[in-house]
Amino acid sequence: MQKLQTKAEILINKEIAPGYFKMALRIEGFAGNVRPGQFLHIRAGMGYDPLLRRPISVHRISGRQGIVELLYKVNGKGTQLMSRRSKGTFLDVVGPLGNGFKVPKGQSNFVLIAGGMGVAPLVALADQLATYRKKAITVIIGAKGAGSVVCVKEFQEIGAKAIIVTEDGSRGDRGLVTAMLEKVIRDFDIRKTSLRTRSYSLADVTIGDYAPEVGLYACGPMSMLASVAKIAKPYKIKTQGSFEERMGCGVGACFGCAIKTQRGYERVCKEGPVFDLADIVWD
Amino acid sequence: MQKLQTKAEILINKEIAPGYFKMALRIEGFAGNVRPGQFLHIRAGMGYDPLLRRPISVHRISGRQGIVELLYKVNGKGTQLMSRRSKGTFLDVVGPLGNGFKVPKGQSNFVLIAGGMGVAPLVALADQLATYRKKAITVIIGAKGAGSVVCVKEFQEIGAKAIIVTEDGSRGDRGLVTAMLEKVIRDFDIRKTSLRTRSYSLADVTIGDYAPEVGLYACGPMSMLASVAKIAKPYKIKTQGSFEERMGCGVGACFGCAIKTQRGYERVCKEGPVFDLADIVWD
Amino acid sequence: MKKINTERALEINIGGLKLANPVMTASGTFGYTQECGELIDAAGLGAIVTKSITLEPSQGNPPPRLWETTAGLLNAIGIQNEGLDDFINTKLPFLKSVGARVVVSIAGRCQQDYKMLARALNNTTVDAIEVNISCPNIKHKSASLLFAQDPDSTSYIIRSVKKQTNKPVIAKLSPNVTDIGLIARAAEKAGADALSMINTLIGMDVDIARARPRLGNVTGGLSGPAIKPIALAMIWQAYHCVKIPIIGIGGIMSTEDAVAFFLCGASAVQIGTANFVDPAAAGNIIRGLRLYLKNRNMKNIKELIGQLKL
Amino acid sequence: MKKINTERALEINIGGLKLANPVMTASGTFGYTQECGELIDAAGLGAIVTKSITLEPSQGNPPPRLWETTAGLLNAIGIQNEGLDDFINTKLPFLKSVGARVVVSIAGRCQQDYKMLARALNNTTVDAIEVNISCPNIKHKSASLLFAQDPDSTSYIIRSVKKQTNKPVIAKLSPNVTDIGLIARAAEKAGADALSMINTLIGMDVDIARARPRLGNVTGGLSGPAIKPIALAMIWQAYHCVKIPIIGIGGIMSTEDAVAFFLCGASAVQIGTANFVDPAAAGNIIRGLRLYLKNRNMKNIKELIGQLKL
Ligand SMILES: Cc1cc2nc3c(=O)[nH]c(=O)nc-3n(C[C@H](O)[C@H](O)[C@H](O)COP(=O)(O)OP(=O)(O)OC[C@H]3O[C@@H](n4cnc5c(N)ncnc54)[C@H](O)[C@@H]3O)c2cc1C
Ligand SMILES: Cc1cc2nc3c(=O)[nH]c(=O)nc-3n(C[C@H](O)[C@H](O)[C@H](O)COP(=O)(O)OP(=O)(O)OC[C@H]3O[C@@H](n4cnc5c(N)ncnc54)[C@H](O)[C@@H]3O)c2cc1C
Ligand SMILES: Cc1cc2nc3c(=O)[nH]c(=O)nc-3n(C[C@H](O)[C@H](O)[C@H](O)COP(=O)(O)O)c2cc1C
Ligand SMILES: Cc1cc2nc3c(=O)[nH]c(=O)nc-3n(C[C@H](O)[C@H](O)[C@H](O)COP(=O)(O)O)c2cc1C
Ligand code: FES
Ligand code: FES
Repeated sequence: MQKLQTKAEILINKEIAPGYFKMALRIEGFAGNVRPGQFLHIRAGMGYDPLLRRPISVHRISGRQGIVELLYKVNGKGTQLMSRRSKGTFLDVVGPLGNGFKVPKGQSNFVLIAGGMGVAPLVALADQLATYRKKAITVIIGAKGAGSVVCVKEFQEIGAKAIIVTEDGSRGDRGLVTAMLEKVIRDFDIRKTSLRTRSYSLADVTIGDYAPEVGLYACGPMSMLASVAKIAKPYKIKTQGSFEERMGCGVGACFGCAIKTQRGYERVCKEGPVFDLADIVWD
Repeated sequence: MQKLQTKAEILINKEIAPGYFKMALRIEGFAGNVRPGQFLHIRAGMGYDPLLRRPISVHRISGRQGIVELLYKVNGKGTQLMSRRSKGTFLDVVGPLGNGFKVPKGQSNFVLIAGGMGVAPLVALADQLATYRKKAITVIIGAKGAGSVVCVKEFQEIGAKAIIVTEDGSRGDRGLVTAMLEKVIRDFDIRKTSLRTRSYSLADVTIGDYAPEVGLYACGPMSMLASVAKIAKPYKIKTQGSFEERMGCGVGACFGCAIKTQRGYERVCKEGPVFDLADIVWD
Repeated sequence: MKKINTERALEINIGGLKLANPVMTASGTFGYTQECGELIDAAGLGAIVTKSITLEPSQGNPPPRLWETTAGLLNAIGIQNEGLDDFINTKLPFLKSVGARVVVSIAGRCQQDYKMLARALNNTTVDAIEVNISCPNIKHKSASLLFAQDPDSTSYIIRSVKKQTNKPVIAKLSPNVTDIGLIARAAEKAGADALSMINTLIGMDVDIARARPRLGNVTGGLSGPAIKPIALAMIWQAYHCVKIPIIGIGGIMSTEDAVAFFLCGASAVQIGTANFVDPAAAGNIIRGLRLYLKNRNMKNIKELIGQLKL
Repeated sequence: MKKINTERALEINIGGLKLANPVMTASGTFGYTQECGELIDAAGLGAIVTKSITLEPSQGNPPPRLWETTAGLLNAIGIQNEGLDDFINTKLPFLKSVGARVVVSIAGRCQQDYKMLARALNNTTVDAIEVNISCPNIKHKSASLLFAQDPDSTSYIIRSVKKQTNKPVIAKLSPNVTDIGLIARAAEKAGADALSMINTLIGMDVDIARARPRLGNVTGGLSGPAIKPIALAMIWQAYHCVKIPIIGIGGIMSTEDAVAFFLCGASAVQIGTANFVDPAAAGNIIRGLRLYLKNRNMKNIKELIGQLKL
């Protein structure tokens, strides 16, 4: 759990879909200690424009080989610079940072819900869940359109059921991930946490205490996380979400990445980025 | 002579000696109008660190093909960024800027003296001089050591006599270009502007009005230019030098690149970069 | 969708200075058009603000006069210029001949200087007078502060200028003050028709190898993207202190930057250091603003001014 | 060549605060070591300056609290901290247990706050008290200005703190003033043992898509390389106004930057935003300064202070 600053060798940095890059890093220092949901704080360029590091979640972890993979979308100056870094060069990274997902004992039925780039950390989580003896993993992947649907193959290879939802309907169902989540949950409810989620009948369901075997894990924009919290609440499903906030230090020193929780302002980089959705104060 | 801002395609950008790069640009707009001694004002990167453009002299001009070559040394952030630009990409350049060398009628015996990167614009000048019917071109190339002696072949191909002087003696004569200049001038003096400059006897010479056929053209650090001015003065040789000063606009608008002349402060980017050495007030 | 007259969407009246668009080049960064004219279409600009002129020719500060800092530029030009007469006889006719609207920037060492400059310029074709009381690179008689660092001096100079002219008078303010509201109000009360802000921030840098200042004048003025957040905060504050229009200046490089200034309360903008980085900047910003308004179905740039939502 | 005791070359006495080297981490950028401790060797630093503490726990400003600008960082944290008691009982013992020298930064809304903080801290193991009278992110009772924007308030607060403690007292000054010399002298006269400067500059930025400020608090404080030239000029000016030592702060990223601050009159430096960019920065600067002195055959860092040649 010791944080380190290190020079990580870039093994792969390639565009896997327009604007989406996968980067593999050899991190001698700490790859073995990284947990799904944690992030690296990355110096994208050399000069002071951009100035700050960029937080990027770990996407896949091969602890034994000392390799960590990232999946990132080119957004502004920082991620643009990252995308131009070439294989064989070294990236200044600090990590592993933050608290990852916590999978409580007894959960065996996992629903992962990703909006946009939210898929990135959920693959690492699914990799971990896949090692469990008893498990069923459903992933709901939401995106604007077919062009930004990524990681479907990764989830399927792990043995997860992947449900795709796009806003424009260009791939999978048309609509929002949150509507799909509602259907999936209801489906679960009827079938008493049965693993098959093929049909989403609109049968009337009773909202009630939910089976503790179910764990919901979300990553995506704030508005999506808020909706997920709202949907999950009546069912009392334990739901964790990974949050994003502008970061300075990334290590808990500057109180820059505050998020409002029931306990007051907490730090996304330190107490998070994974929070229990029930703890967040939405506004 | 119209100044233009244009996107110039990078045709070549290669390291010709450690830290020295040659860059060829296709400049549709104005390559045909560029004259030796003028410079381009170049946006090295995209962000604001570094912020300003970088002035680089034209090194060779192929007006008909619309190609201008630069020769530059990696110095700080700006030239570093330039060196990383790849072939086929486009460079934002403004040019042609400043006043080039003026070769007065009647000159036929040319001495070019370069300190360090000072060779860059002198090759363009030599290219021009080589087209004259009656001419003899002597180039004195000074550098710290053999590793930073560049362009010898270029000058020789033009038919110029190249004299190399290095501070550490690792190539050519050991010493300073200015000492060599003194020898060359004296030699001329004795032989009445004879073109052979092979032997540098220390024969006593009378300092006096110098033959108007001789033109001295210098480029290099300020201290070298000052010495050249001092050496040339008693002989009354017409001497032009290309000067460097930090630049803002590069077009004469900001008065940032002031140099003290007998006429008051003038602008290196506008009245220069080539000045008559006799006009400069040294301090 | 309403039909918008995009032609006139950028028209603005800055305290009597009516401009076809609100984008000007900032004093000292555009010369007198002869220099940049080939690169920038001066007639297409809202106006050009001239390099500050002084009564008599002034040779400026010893070099080096410029030093690049991280995302900023330090300058200590010292108002090198050929003086009032040359401006009226040579520079101004040229500027007018290329179709530019001209705001003349004036600078002096004492009230008398400003007074005489304003008087002489009143009978010329200049469109407005910007009173540079905030240049960090010239020393004033007696005082250690800039005029714009003191409400009384600000008031005194602006009042004197106003008495001499019926052209719109713009007071150019310094960011090196404790309370920009105080100075802004002083200028307004003295009769300024508009404010322009900010001038450069006092700064310096060091050549550690030689233990010497990077600028011949030791200190200079900092401009460029580095100072943009400071300029925005100052304009936002001043906007709530005065009723006269504010011309926003400081690190504007793009249309986005310019929009931010309008939202914070600017009625127009001036582009300075950006001209060096990209001579096309001012023109791009004019086109960019036009498009921005069109895309948002806004009739006039005025709809943006001070519209920051809290 | 003389033999130089490089071990002691960086030792410095800042108004009674004796440090093994003159490099500290700046308030608010290093937490209380628990956070950065794994990345930075706290015991190797000259000292760590804590995040400012207040009497009572303070929850800080609404997010967003940070915004990156060109070569700068805007922050509006609002001094989120767990208060004096927690500092004394938890944070301080931890800091001491890892071998750090501790300068505690204190902040308040009125003179009474500072007085009580100083009194309570006097009996602790803190090595010095930095009085933050210049935080742009907290509002004070009654006044619209920061304490450090007014010589009388500066004097009043510093005098009160001095009366309560025999620890070295450092006054942290704001760059948002007309005349830094005036404030520096006020602090010195009030008994400050040293000055630290500069705190952040008031700044803001705008999300033009939503016409909203980028910071929850609307304005914030600008730090980072963007402000370095401003900090250098302020320190150079203050250096000629006071005799007490100055701790230089503002955009220091490298050894070269630090040397520039010493040449302009700083007796020590604090590293702020650089800790975020490169947690190794402070350590690298300490090593860099040692090497710099050795290469120049200098016995002590003191030989650099204010040695800028004009
Ligand atoms: C814990 C965490 C994990 C993340 N994981 C991933 C990931 O795996 N893949 C991925 O593509 N993106 C991820 N992000 C978002 C990523 O950090 C931003 O896309 C990136 O910082 C944008 O930088 P930029 O320079 O390209 O964009 P710019 O918009 O130019 O950035 C400007 C500033 O805003 C900050 N910023 C911009 N967007 C965000 C954001 N969404 N969250 C936090 N800060 C932001 C930047 O860090 C920078 O300081 C994560 C964010 C957080 C907080
Ligand atoms: C008219 C003219 C012609 C030039 N021609 C050539 C050439 O043909 N080949 C070549 O290698 N170099 C040439 N130079 C020098 C070249 O401009 C500098 O090497 C370059 O600007 C350094 O930029 P940098 O970012 O790499 O260095 P940095 O040191 O990081 O630059 C910092 C700042 O100082 C300025 N600067 C640094 N060195 C110089 C310098 N010597 N002259 C002017 N400004 C400087 C930069 O432009 C920048 O604004 C010329 C300079 C001038 C004025
Ligand atoms: C090289 C240079 C010269 C300047 N000369 C003047 C001047 O003569 N008068 C004046 O009022 N402002 C002058 N300024 C200040 C600018 O007009 C402007 O206020 C400042 O640069 C901030 O804007 P910017 O960041 O867009 O450059 C000068 C600025 C620069 C960079
Ligand atoms: C995130 C952040 C929090 C800060 N918090 C404080 C604070 O609590 N007290 C204080 O005196 N200064 C605070 N500062 C100011 C710094 O101590 C320092 O004066 C300033 O950032 C300039 O230095 P820099 O450019 O090296 O960061 C803070 C700065 C930042 C960036
Ligand atoms: S980024 Fe500094 S506390 Fe989280
Ligand atoms: S660089 Fe602006 S006048 Fe020469």
